[in-house]
Amino acid sequence: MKKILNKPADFVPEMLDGLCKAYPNQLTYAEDIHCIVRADSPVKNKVALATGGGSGHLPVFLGYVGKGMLDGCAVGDVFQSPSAEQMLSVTKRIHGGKGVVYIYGNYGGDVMNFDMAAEMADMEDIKVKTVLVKDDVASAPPAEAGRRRGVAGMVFAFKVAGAKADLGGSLDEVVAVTEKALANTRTMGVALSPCTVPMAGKPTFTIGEDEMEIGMGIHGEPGMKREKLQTADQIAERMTTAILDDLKPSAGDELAVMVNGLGATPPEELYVIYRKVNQILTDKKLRVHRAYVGEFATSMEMAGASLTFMKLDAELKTLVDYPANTPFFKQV
Amino acid sequence: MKKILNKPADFVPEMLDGLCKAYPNQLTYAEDIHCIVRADSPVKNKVALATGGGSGHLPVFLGYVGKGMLDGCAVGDVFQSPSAEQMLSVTKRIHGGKGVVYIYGNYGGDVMNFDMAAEMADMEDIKVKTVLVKDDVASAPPAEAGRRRGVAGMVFAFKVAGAKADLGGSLDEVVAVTEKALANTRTMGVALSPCTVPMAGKPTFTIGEDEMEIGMGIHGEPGMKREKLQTADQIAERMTTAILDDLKPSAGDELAVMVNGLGATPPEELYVIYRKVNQILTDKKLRVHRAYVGEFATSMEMAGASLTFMKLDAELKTLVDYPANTPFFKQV
Amino acid sequence: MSETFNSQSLIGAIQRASQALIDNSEFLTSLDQAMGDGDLGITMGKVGEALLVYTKNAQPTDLGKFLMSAGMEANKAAPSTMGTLLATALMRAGKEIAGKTEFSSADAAAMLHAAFTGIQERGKANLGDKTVLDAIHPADEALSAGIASGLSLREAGLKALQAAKNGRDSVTSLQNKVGRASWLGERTKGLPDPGCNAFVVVFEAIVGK
Amino acid sequence: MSETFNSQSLIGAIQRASQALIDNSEFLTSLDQAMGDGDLGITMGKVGEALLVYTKNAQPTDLGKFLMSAGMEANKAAPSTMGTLLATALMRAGKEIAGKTEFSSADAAAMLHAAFTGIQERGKANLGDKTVLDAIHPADEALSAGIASGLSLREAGLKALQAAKNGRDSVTSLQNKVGRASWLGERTKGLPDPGCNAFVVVFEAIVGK
Ligand SMILES: Nc1ncnc2c1ncn2[C@@H]1O[C@H](COP(=O)(O)OP(=O)(O)O)[C@@H](O)[C@H]1O
Ligand SMILES: Nc1ncnc2c1ncn2[C@@H]1O[C@H](COP(=O)(O)OP(=O)(O)O)[C@@H](O)[C@H]1O
Ligand SMILES: [Mg+2]
Ligand SMILES: [Mg+2]
Ligand SMILES: [Mg+2]
Ligand SMILES: [Mg+2]
Repeated sequence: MKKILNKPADFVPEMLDGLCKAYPNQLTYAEDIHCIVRADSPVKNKVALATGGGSGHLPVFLGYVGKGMLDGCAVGDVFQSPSAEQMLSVTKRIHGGKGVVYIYGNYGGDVMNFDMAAEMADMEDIKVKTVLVKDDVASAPPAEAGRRRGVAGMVFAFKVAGAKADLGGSLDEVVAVTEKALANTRTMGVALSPCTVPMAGKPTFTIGEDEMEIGMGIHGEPGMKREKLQTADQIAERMTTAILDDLKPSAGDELAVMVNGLGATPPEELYVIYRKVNQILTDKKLRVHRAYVGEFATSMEMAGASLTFMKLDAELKTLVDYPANTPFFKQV
Repeated sequence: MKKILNKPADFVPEMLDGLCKAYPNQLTYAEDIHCIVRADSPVKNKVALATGGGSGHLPVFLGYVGKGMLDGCAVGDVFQSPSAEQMLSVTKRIHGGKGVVYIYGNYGGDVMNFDMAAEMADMEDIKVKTVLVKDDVASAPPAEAGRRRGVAGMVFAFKVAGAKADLGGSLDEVVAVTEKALANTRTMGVALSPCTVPMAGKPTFTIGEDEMEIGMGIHGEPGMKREKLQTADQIAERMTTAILDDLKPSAGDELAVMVNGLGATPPEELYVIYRKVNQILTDKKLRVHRAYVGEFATSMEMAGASLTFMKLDAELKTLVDYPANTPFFKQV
Repeated sequence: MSETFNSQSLIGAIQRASQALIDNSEFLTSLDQAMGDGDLGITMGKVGEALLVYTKNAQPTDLGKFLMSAGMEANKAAPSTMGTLLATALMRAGKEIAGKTEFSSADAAAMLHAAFTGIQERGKANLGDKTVLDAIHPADEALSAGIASGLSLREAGLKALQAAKNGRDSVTSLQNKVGRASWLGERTKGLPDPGCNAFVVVFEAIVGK
Repeated sequence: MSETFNSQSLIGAIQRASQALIDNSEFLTSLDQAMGDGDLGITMGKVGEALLVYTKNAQPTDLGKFLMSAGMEANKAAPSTMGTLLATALMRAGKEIAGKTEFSSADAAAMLHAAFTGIQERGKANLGDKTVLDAIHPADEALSAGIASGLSLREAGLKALQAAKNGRDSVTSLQNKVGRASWLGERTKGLPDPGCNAFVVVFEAIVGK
């Protein structure tokens, strides 16, 4: 896969520089330490929300920094966790007096570093709580759901938490509703082609021209199984079934649905998938409260898609519908 | 390139079905004739804006149907013009009493069909005016600018026209300001890899692993020249210079800037490009009034990017800044 | 002694042309790939299929209306450049025999002339721009001249076919001046024009070899 | 008779370990590719580079602080799982000799033990989960036992190295239970654990062969 690059080692800082130059009124970039925070940080008397993780997943993570969603993000190298020092720096920059919630994906490096940052923040009298995103049903069976990795479902967590915080929720309230959102969120994905980490210079994995990987992670972690490429309808059904078997909604339930492109897959194909997902849900008397179709959590130029459902109650519906305005996510 | 597909022949109707199911409150899909119009069409006492063109370019064309932008879109097969009958149908559905403006890219099939539709609309006493988008500097020298094809610059035309129409502009006023916008708009692109039309089943062109095509069109039309792949900075400089040489802005001028991904190129790379573009403009004392970075006009899974500048005056600035809300383009 | 032709002749001509477009799909695509977007075979094939469906079991009374509706079908099936030009040609040709149940050789010549004029008006290209016009224009002139000089439609048609081929070949060395191929500039010199070839395919199927 | 070691010994050990990580970059990457994200060589190489820079011309007085800061540098250079665990190990080892300008064999054993405990606390894995713990834990026990029984640091170190290698090899047949590799489930059985191997690389460089 060809890339538009300068020196691979400069990829992340150059990307961050360009991004913050594109949205100078919305984002501030702390260059020395690769942190992105809202330009109006710290927002006083609001619970602050921080995330962090490796680069290469835009809009995840930093694309969701903005009004109605996150306050700040620690940016790692491509597919690499940021350091505890970066996370602490974000924490201090965004803290508005009501505490900070860390919301991020369940990856070893990230967890350890966020934990270290939380310990350091605690020493500076900033109250930090953590909500881990573990939505990928393909990464572990239900009995070991605690081991699951965090993928596109984190966007729903950002959305719900951001709305609750903007509405004046307390630290505990924001944590509680985000945990509720995630308890009701599941994701499943398929990959058709790999991506290339600039520093590595070669694809993260190889896959046959007629194959797909069911349940692949967003860094190219192998999934549940490799199979012959199926039709859009079969893939949609596959993902829908895997999620419903795990989430077990009841007829009449309302869902937020996200069909997410991993990078190279065009939106047209995502809508073909959505069509079938919508059909299956309608057949099962599940109602789509809101649909999100597009690129929300990517792996650079990987081809493939993921599907996320979040089961909604009245509170989650209000928070999902709440407006947001970030460089990558706008809801009116 | 692998695709997530059912039967290739069903690709467009299935995509449209999925899309309209995803946004039932925003869009209405006339299934028989492949037209997408605003759910609240016709908007009374507003000049109505129609576009149309081949599929495979999302968000272009139909992604810009919505408040503050377009009223309707005739949807062709992948990379194919829609028919005059479809365009006439859109025209009739969206006409709110103040006339209709056709805004679309300068491609032979589209021009002839829109012309036929305009003649037919005229017979039904609907006043139609046409504004053709010809922004691609790579497709013809300045002396033959009338031959140029329409690419990502059309998004600025939609934005400006949509705002003017929403503000109550007359048919002539909307046409005049859209023409002014386009007279100040130029685009230039590079492609790194081809895409595959589902019905054709094989890539639109072939290109070496270390090559890029300068000035390639969004259907894979060959560009000005094929070269060794350059660095992001060189590519950015190349595109910027080609546009500035043609647009000839003066120091102090303000621009709207769009860095557009053609499909497979990740947003990260687009920001690396934007960084350099912004540097060059700053050096030349040109000011970026607003930057758009992302996928605005694509060629399915083609890798590459285009750059568009629109030179702004006070009126265009107001119209660019005006809010818009479509499934693919939201501005608050 | 003037020949006349009935609806079956017209339907037969449309069907032969349609089948020829389908049969030449790969050939036309390969020409369009070299200088355009490579869809010409697909679009012409679609037009052919649509017209075969349209003419199947048709028993038209008003041949003019029949041809005009054929044009609408062609446009719906493939609103590409050539599809739309072909649709325009069918509609304009239809106008020439509006209300008629049969037509003469002179009508046939008038129909080809109307098709040429329609394509020119719709596409706004000039002769020498290396478009379908450069094949249809000499054919139009030759057919009219042949009929005027008393040749049968078949004889005049064969002369017109030769003129179309000559016209097609005469522009190969030129540069395409309009349409998608024009963006390729100099690179089009020496490449046969896809649209001219499409016309020859259609016209040869109508006239016979 | 108790050995003592000065800052130069400490710096030398760090530098040998750093160089070994750089030299084994491809090897570690290949192991991580088989069951993880294939970054282990890159991240360990970055840690190695950072520590070579950090130790170059260093003249530490407080060896504890020196090691703790080395940990911070390692974390900054590569905040991956192993990078962070290694950073934690350095910081915890540093705490054991806080304020000291030289250290004894017993200190060395205490440092390795603190490193082990730190990694366990930070990563919350259990023995047998097939992580770096399964190599460092037997090394820790062997080093402490060796020093307690009067062996020189080098002799005890060689025994500990052998214990680390045995530990590493003993888990190869198991399934990875935590971290990225755990998502591969059964497929990890029979594959060597990258983290265990990274520890052996580091420890062998420190102890010598
Ligand atoms: N303006 C025009 N007038 C007449 N013929 C044209 C014009 N533009 C293009 N053509 C003809 O159309 C042919 C290409 O047809 P087609 O493949 O359908 O075009 P496209 O794919 O660009 O819509 C060209 O070879 C040329 O003969
Ligand atoms: N929770 C944990 N505790 C201790 N060691 C761990 C843990 N998780 C993973 N490891 C070790 O880390 C190694 C992988 O390191 P690394 O490549 O840095 O991980 P990642 O790329 O997932 O951040 C594994 O081989 C294992 O030995
Ligand atoms: Mg063509
Ligand atoms: Mg075409
Ligand atoms: Mg790894
Ligand atoms: Mg890693």
